[in-house]
Amino acid sequence: MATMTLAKALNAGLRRALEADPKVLLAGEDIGKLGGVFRITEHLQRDFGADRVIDSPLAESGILGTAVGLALRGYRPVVEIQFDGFVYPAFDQIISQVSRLYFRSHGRLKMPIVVRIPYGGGIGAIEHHSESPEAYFAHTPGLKVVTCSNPLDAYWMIQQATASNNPIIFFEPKRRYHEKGEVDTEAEPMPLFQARVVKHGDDLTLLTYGPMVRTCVEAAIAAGEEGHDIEVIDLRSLAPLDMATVIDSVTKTGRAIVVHEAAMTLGMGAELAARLQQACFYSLQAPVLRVTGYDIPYPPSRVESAFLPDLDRVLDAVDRSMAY
Amino acid sequence: MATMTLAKALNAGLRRALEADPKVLLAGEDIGKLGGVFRITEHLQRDFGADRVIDSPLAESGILGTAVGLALRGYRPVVEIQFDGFVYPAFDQIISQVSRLYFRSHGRLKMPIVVRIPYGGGIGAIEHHSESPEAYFAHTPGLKVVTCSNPLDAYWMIQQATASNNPIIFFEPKRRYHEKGEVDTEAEPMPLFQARVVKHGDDLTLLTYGPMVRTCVEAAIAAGEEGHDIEVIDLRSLAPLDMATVIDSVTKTGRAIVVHEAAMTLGMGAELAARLQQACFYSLQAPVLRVTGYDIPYPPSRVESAFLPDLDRVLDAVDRSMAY
Amino acid sequence: MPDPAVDDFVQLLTPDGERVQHPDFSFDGSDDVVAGYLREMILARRFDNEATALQRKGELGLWPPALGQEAAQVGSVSATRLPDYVFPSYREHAIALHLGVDPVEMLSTFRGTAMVPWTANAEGLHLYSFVIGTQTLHAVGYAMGMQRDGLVGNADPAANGATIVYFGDGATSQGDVNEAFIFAASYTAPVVFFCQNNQYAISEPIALQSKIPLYRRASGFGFPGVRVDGNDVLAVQAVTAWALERARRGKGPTLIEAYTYRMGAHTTSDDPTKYRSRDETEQWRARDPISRVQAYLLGTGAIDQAWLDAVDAESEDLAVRVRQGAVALPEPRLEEFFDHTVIDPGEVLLEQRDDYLEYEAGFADHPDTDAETHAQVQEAF
Amino acid sequence: MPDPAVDDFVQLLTPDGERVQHPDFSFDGSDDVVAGYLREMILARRFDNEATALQRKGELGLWPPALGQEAAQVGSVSATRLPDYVFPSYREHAIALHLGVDPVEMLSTFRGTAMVPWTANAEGLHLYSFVIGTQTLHAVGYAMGMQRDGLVGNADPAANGATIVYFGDGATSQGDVNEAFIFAASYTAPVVFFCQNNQYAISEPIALQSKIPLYRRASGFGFPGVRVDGNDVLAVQAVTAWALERARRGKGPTLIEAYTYRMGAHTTSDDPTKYRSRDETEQWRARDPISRVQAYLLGTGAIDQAWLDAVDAESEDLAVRVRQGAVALPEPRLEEFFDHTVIDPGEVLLEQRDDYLEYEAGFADHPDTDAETHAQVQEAF
Ligand SMILES: Cc1ncc(C[n+]2csc(CCOP(=O)(O)OP(=O)(O)O)c2C)c(N)n1
Ligand SMILES: Cc1ncc(C[n+]2csc(CCOP(=O)(O)OP(=O)(O)O)c2C)c(N)n1
Ligand SMILES: [Mg+2]
Ligand SMILES: [Mg+2]
Repeated sequence: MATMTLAKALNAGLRRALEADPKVLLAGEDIGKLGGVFRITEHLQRDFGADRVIDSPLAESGILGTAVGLALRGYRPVVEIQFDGFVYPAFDQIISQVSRLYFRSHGRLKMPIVVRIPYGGGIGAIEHHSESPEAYFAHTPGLKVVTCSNPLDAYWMIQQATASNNPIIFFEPKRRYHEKGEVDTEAEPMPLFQARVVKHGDDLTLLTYGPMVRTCVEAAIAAGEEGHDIEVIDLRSLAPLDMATVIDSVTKTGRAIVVHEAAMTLGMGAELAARLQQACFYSLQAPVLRVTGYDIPYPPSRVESAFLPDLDRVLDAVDRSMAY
Repeated sequence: MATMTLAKALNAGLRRALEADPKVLLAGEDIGKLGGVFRITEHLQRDFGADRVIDSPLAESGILGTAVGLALRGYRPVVEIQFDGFVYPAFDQIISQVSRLYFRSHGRLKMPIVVRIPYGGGIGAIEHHSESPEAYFAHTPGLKVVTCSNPLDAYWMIQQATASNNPIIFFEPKRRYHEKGEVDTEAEPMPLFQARVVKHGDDLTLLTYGPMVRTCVEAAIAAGEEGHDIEVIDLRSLAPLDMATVIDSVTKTGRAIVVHEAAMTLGMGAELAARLQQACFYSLQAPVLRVTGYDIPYPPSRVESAFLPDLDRVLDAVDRSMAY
Repeated sequence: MPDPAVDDFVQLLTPDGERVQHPDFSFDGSDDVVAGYLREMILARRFDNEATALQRKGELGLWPPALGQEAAQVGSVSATRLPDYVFPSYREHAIALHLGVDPVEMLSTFRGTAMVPWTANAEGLHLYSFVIGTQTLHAVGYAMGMQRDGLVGNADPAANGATIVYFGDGATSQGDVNEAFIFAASYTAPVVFFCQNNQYAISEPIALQSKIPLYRRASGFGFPGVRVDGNDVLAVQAVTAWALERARRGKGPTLIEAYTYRMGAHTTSDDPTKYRSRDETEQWRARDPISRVQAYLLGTGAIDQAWLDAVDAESEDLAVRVRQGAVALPEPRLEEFFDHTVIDPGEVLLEQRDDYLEYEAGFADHPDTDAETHAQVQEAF
Repeated sequence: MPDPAVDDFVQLLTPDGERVQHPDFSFDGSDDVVAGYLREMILARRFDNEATALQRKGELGLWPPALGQEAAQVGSVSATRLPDYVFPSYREHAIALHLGVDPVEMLSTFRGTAMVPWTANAEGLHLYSFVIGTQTLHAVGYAMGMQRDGLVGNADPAANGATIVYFGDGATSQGDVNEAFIFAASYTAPVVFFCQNNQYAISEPIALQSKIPLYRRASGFGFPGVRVDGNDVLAVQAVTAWALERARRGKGPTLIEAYTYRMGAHTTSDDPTKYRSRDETEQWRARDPISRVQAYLLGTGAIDQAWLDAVDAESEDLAVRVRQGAVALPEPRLEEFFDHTVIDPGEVLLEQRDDYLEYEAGFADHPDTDAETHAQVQEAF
């Protein structure tokens, strides 16, 4: 057992992935000598060489497109997109190639590519550095989309993603990079695509992921003081969704709120609400509510705290749901 | 009143837009001399000149990026993306520039850009030529997303879109290009962002748009023969959603089914279901159902009829909904 | 031909079938080898014409003919050998045939019975790519993998490999293609960028994409560019062999511009009379890639009419096989595509698959829309 | 300096402050004009340092210093005049100041009190762009608009205009920048591509992006490229004036590579000691863009110590104004951003706005997480 930050856990997980399989390669802007702008790949080029930890020219489509070629040659590229807002130049390669070559080849070609994306706000950044583009990818057939919320998951999920033969978009909650947690580097990790009940409760289910998991746990505890027994589920996998765990919980509690930073319209909350209103039609005591970023571009950092869901907005929604 | 195909109506609408405002420009691959691969821009370069109807080099990001510059200079570019599956190279320009310059400039800079995209399947095409990427754009703050389903709307909506100062993604149901309808070129058109009740009914609401409107009308009529009185709503605008019209209808019928070709997960049906289960919590007699493309990439054309929602799949869902 | 471009390119065999010298490049193969090229080109053209005919009959959804580009394709692919890896675009039918793709299977993509599974049995060939330019980056990535696998710059030339990637003149405008140039140059990747400049991107003439000869694009990225007469199979072979060997030896990328002409339509959906003159097409017919080789070989006596008749017969067999095979291609079932979306589908997708199968099984309770309904629809709509 | 690059560029003023001749370019302005440049460069540097200091104090979220690039910026922007239109990247502070942006307002973007509204009062300047390379296409589109507006190739030179777009060495690898080259060449658009090669893209040295001098990229696209000593304000002015005039006259695009150096960190979040040597930075210090102009003007007697003292005093005033102004920048309210998302928001967005306002109004019923709760969270998590 070690205590480490989420950033350090990713670094350690990547190190183990590089050790475990010589076919694992890392690529991205500034990931080598600098170790990445967030230092997630720190010392990895030093220790594994520039052939395995590759500084890429400044072109995201190029990074993804060459990753496809490397994967065709049997490599397992783990690429870094420097910030959420810079994944769009690579969108075509991800949507039309990475996600589809398995399909296009009738299952002959595998695309074991991991696209690491630090995402989300709350870090006081300028535009393009605080976005939550997960829904674009979760809407795309052929992709898996996962996100970690704590160091333990970070450590294991990045290794599981790297070992998977599917293309995986791996979202890292950048505002949680420096939060610490216990990491058991020996125990068997839970399956990659499974949701985790972070806190049990009987009255209402908070469905969330990534940076908002901590916010929701805080809200659940605060709500407990007001007499509401809240269950919190960390989805971990956004595609595929672990609906079994979600439906079990909501069938029990009869109430659900989805919390995420991304815009409300067509964010993950939309899909969860759509599925729950069908699967739990007779058990829902209240509509599924959504506490999300508003349907505006990410605003300047001085108002991001008003833009982002926080403890109070979650509690407000809890009250509204309980009042139904 | 004239009878014309949807394709011809778009051509006539674009012609009127070019006549109405000298700042309107058209740009895209093969739109000039050839008149576009679907002939939507036929004869427009001949009649308005190569300065206003511009053949672009083969680069979608370039087409959108230069459209931004033209808009900054006061022009109103209407650009064509040749097929749905080729919009992704332009994704970054659309997401980070077109949709946001108004926001970024605090309302000073307008982006009166229309992005025309022939979309959807059912035409026996090879890969990339049958996609329905509307949800990517409807999820993006700052963009308007509309789609026409018939010649009358095609004629007017393209003119309204061109006259709007907002960036608009304009989806054209390519498999309906050759279907004919009456076009009143004089009467006041209905507002661009408003949904239309295509057929009235009391038992259940079909919510749909673009190519699926006709399918749903057919299904509604067939269901009528089985004693179900179905209302059909053509959403027309996917962003913003005209929820007032939708909620009115579903409050009345108590049942709703969303029909679209795009994948189910995080397709428009997700957002509509999420909103309806909240807005109509007490009036819904059955969960909102979704009849959509499956969560797989668009398959080869010989199986597209099984992949796409059709009359029978809609009727099957109607039965399921009515049985609740 | 009043085309300054031709002064600028490498040519070893004139349109009249005369062999000419070039200071930098020579073709050293025997006439038997050349006859092999001719046979391949003839077969490829026959195949291509048959596919076009099948499309006209409604048996294919679409066909992009390679008509006129046979020399560019046969000449270049003839310079490859394993472990080289070939990334085609969507018009490289002669290349696919050369590398062992079954001609009937190849049609499955265009008939819509399959995605692109037919490369499975052709070693060293990637799938067709339909998004313009996308495959250039894949080729660079693959070449980076070959570097890491120790397949570049070995003393033993046979141990070395490279990739070659095909794309069109229009493709050179795509960001991806230019990024591919950058990555290849940056990493000195063993890749040959083979651009078939067939003068058009659908209706758009090359002048819209570039005001200067395309091969010169490479110099700005720091690697050599060569323009070759794309209708001269010998020159194409020689230039490609040189570029591939350069790549394999670790000298990095080369851009080859094969100056050729799309003698047919862009695809069977296209009508080239809208944007180019008959005159132009006629002029290019005089530079046909097949007739010059035939003239040359007949001249040297390496082949005779009997040889040509034999190849014709072989072509006819191929055509019959393709014609019969295409319509007999197995019809797919949607369910198999559920299984090939991701390796381990989650419950959401599995449920959809089950729903689909259940629906299909319980099907046929609703009558099809009949004429009367249709009339009603017209009205309501 | 052991750098072959310097032999290759246009220089009119040496690092020692001596004026030299160049066969193709000359600077014809008076020493008064040069003194004007010097003043601007000194003020820009002072501003820049002050912004960096503000960031260190936590008053800005981030600052990308332009330190060392003052000559490239002042020299080039001095060659512009209306109706030219300038597209900056995110480090063009000297350019923004030159074009009339209020220095305090400029900081609002970096303080996070606003998006990029501060260009509103600077005619001829587009917003900062933070997505690498994106603005190059905007500049080409704008230039296409100028062509259509009849602002190119007029007999009266004053009636003509062009765009100039700034981007970095790293940006040259982006697809968008290369597509901008293609569109500009294809349409002969009046645009000057001004690349500040400051040797680094964050930590990545220029050699990773290009193995050959960047200015040569242009030739492959069919337009001229020129490398200029980016630390020589006279040479930069002369080359840019030439390129702009060429564009305005309808001769099309030019690529200018201003060979310079990012003397500071990439941004205040960056630690350049991780990837470059002190030695290198020292060597470049000897080529400082300001000191050479100062030396030259002191030498000719065009300025004296009193002049320098006056500019220093002016700088100090600017610094004080910036220091005080930055912290007093008005705090935004989230609701205004709802109003600037689209021009006519639909009910969905208006409802969200109302919900937000209602929520804000009814706020403060829940206590903030206290220490105890926090401990519980730690445990549960
Ligand atoms: C990204 C993208 N945009 C548009 C298209 C539509 N399209 C298919 S082929 C083609 C022209 C390609 O021209 P070129 O690269 O010269 O190749 P050729 O067809 O002449 O072999 C276009 C525009 C596409 N397939 N991909
Ligand atoms: C598309 C995109 N990818 C990545 C980034 C992150 N990023 C910001 S600045 C920078 C380096 C830019 O280098 P260069 O173009 O040389 O400009 P400089 O910063 O040196 O002025 C990077 C990678 C970005 N802003 N946009
Ligand atoms: Mg072509
Ligand atoms: Mg730089």
